[in-house]
Amino acid sequence: MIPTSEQLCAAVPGAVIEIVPSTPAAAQPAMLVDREHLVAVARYLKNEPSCQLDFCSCVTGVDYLAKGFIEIVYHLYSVALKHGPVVLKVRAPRELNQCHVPSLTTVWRGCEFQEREAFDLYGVKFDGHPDLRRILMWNEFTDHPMRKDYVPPADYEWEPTPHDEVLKRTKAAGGIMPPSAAVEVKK
Amino acid sequence: MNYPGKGLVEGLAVTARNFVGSYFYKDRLTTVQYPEERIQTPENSRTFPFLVFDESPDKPRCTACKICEVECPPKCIYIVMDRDDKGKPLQRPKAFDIDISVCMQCQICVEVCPFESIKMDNDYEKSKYGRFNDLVQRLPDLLKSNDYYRQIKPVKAAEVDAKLKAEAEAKAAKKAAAVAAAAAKAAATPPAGSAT
Amino acid sequence: MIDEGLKSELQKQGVFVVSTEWLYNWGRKSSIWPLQFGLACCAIEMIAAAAARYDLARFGAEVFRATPRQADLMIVAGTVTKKMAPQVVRLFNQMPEPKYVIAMGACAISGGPFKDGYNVLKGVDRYIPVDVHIPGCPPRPEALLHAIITLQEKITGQHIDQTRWYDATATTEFPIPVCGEHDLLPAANPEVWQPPKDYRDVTNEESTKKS
Amino acid sequence: MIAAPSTIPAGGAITTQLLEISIGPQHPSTHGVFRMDVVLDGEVVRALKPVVGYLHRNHEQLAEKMSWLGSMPYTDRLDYFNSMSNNWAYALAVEKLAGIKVPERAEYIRVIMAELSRLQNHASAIGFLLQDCGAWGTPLLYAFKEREKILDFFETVSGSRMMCNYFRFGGVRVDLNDEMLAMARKIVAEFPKFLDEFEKLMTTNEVVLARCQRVGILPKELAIAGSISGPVARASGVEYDIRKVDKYGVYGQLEFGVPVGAVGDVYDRYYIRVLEMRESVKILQQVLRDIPAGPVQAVEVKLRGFKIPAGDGYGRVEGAKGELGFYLVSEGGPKPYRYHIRPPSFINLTVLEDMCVGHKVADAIIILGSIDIVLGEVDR
Repeated sequence: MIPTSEQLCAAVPGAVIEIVPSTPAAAQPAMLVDREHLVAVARYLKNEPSCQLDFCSCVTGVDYLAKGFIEIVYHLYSVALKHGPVVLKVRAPRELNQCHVPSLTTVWRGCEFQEREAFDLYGVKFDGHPDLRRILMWNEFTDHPMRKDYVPPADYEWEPTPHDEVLKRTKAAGGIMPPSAAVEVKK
Repeated sequence: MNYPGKGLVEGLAVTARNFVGSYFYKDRLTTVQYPEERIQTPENSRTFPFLVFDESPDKPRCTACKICEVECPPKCIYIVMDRDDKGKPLQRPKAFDIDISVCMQCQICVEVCPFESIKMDNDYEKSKYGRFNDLVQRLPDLLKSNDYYRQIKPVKAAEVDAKLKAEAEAKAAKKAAAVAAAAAKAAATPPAGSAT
Repeated sequence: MIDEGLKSELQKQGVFVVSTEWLYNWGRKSSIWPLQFGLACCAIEMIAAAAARYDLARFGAEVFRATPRQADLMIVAGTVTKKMAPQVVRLFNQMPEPKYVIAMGACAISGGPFKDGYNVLKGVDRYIPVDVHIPGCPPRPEALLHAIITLQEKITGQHIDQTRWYDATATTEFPIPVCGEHDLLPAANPEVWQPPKDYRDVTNEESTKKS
Repeated sequence: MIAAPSTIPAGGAITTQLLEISIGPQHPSTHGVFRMDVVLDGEVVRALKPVVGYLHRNHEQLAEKMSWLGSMPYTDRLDYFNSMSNNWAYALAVEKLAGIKVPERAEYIRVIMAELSRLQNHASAIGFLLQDCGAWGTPLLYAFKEREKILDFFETVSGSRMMCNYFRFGGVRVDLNDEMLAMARKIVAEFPKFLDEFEKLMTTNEVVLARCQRVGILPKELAIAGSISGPVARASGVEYDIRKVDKYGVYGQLEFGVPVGAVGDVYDRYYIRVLEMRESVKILQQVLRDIPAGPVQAVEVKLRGFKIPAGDGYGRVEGAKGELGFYLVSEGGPKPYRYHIRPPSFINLTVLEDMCVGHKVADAIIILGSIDIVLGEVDR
């Protein structure tokens, strides 16, 4: 039985929980939890006999550039009672020095690699993570490439079929492209 | 009965049966001697796109509407519309480049093309030494006749031809109706004119 | 050189007259040992080409050597990412000299569908010379067999005095890129990566005269 | 990081030091570009850190620049052994977000395609596992012979052997005519005979028993805590199959069993795939028997300019490697705002170290082979 936000507020004193709706058809409302009580809420959801959400299926980082925060989304399921998904969301500001969120690897071991991926691609530091290193990019890499404001290095010497974004980059880099593309006028 | 090494002997029996069987049963011998003997690829098989023309190469079905260029996921199509000297766009591509070193053979361009002008070929022997201009197929390399299309994909070509013929008739019928309506209107107005 | 008529005449009586160069190339082309080096989906088609149905063994290329020391051919089958590029160049350097590279699949030639990725190298010929390119995503196993036939034709066309491995001035060690803070350093090896200076616009001049 | 050297007490004993080597990223048995940093004490593994990212092709960032349909061919390249269930996972997630109804016949065709791709995936996985055990080539050639038949069927239907790009939102792209259905029935009819021969080759083979039993044991609690899904989890006794839990498609109306292992060692993970192949054959027989007639694509879905109302959602499918999920965030535009893939192979690697520590290096290779990872999905 998926707990309602009132039950959670009662169970975890001081937790601020807000319901964020999904698309009307998907009907998977998410519970936005504040950073301080995230671990307490997670532990409650896992150990509470009525919900027993022992399977953390998916940890995702989402960069809301316009709204100015990065959101981490946890999808939880219960293997014992076969229900879910319960969606937990937590937000952190986009600036690199303040962008940290408590890690849930101590609650669910499965979050370890996925949180490292969110750190690698979005720059969200997970406090209390046993081994927070880059997992997908090489260790000397310094940027966080999945952020919306990331600009990849220019490598556009030979572009026979350039379009919009690539066309702009090729012109800037002076690459070889069809002569008609160089004078392409946006309709 | 169970003797040590029974599993090994059974496994060897399977391989032995296959080895001996390959001399007698045709389905156990699966090797296709490639250059001499080729697999008949099914009709739906697709490798790289090509442009279809009906009568002659300089009148392709393509009208350079650039829908395929926009919808192509890896963006490997580049089209320039042909314009006559006064700058009026002719419904024809001047340049139609497909960079087959980027094309992912997903045939989304075939699905979204409203004029049935780009189709998928099934010729896979395209390995080249050079990289730059050898692997960019341009308008002359892409243009292939409708008979070629009817030859490699008979069922699909028949459907496409039927659809195009039906559209042509519908358009002709509509034009004829429009002409008839215009004629009827013209016939109706003179009597009114003479009456005054 | 001996004229063809006499050669075929002798051949009928079972006497073969060949030049040492032909024999040298025939020996090398009939037993190209590829390096066991699969990166992505194209590697599965390479394994399917080595399996029973499209049998790579008929071209003498079924012995996939795990170590680069004993391989003659590197089939770059799959996407070369920037994190993997140093390893690819180091493997190529470690192969003994009569060595060839087949860039199998769109990703190995130009980055393919993943060209705009921040971690994807736009083609393995940024760092190592490529002999045969197979477009396709993934190319069929027969396309790989066709490429090996194309490579064998290239090998038969080689002349002993003009080969890279007997030429003292040719470069044998290709510089290995380093994973820097934002990108690979250097972004390409200028000696190997020479894009054309101008874009050969075929549609106007050549479309009228059929080449 | 090297632990303190294990010094054997004095009295004529030699002092040994821990050896830190990296297996991969170019290694015959790592199923692609996967690297394991292993700390060895002689032959015994003391610590093992998987290093991934060598095939990180930035599929998620590319998807943000493409239309919803444009990412469909990219999902073929995730787990390049079964492109059909990848397509299904993406199509299911989009249909859940947009609330699209799929016609009955398309649901049956989807089950046919997904189960056939599961068959050839499990056969290949077992082939590669046995190749790691040292059976050089034999099981793999048998598996690939069967896989070619299934790939021929995929090519006849969708046009490409491995990269089918066959599913569309609200159905499938090409209807199955009678000739294709006959081809599928022939494959399903011949598969049990192949499976018996395949099993006779390996299941009671003494070398396989010796090498795979009681090796790389994954306890049930660790499997659940480590978010392990698919055959790897079911081999450890976790009774969880998304086809039975979510009942997506027409799986709710089909009878099939979910094999569950007891010990959770490499042999269980091998044998559970054989049992799952038998279950898939049962499913295919039912579906091929009573496939209804009717349309194969929902009419209200536009091919170009397809938009999804703003919001997010998560859809998942029981892929051959485990739970393959798509978390999509839409802002109402033609392009996804965020497109995240829940990769089963990547998450199943979380417990690779727990399974390998204490075993020999050769066993670590087999344990990796028994998890059956595909690097396109691990690195995305």
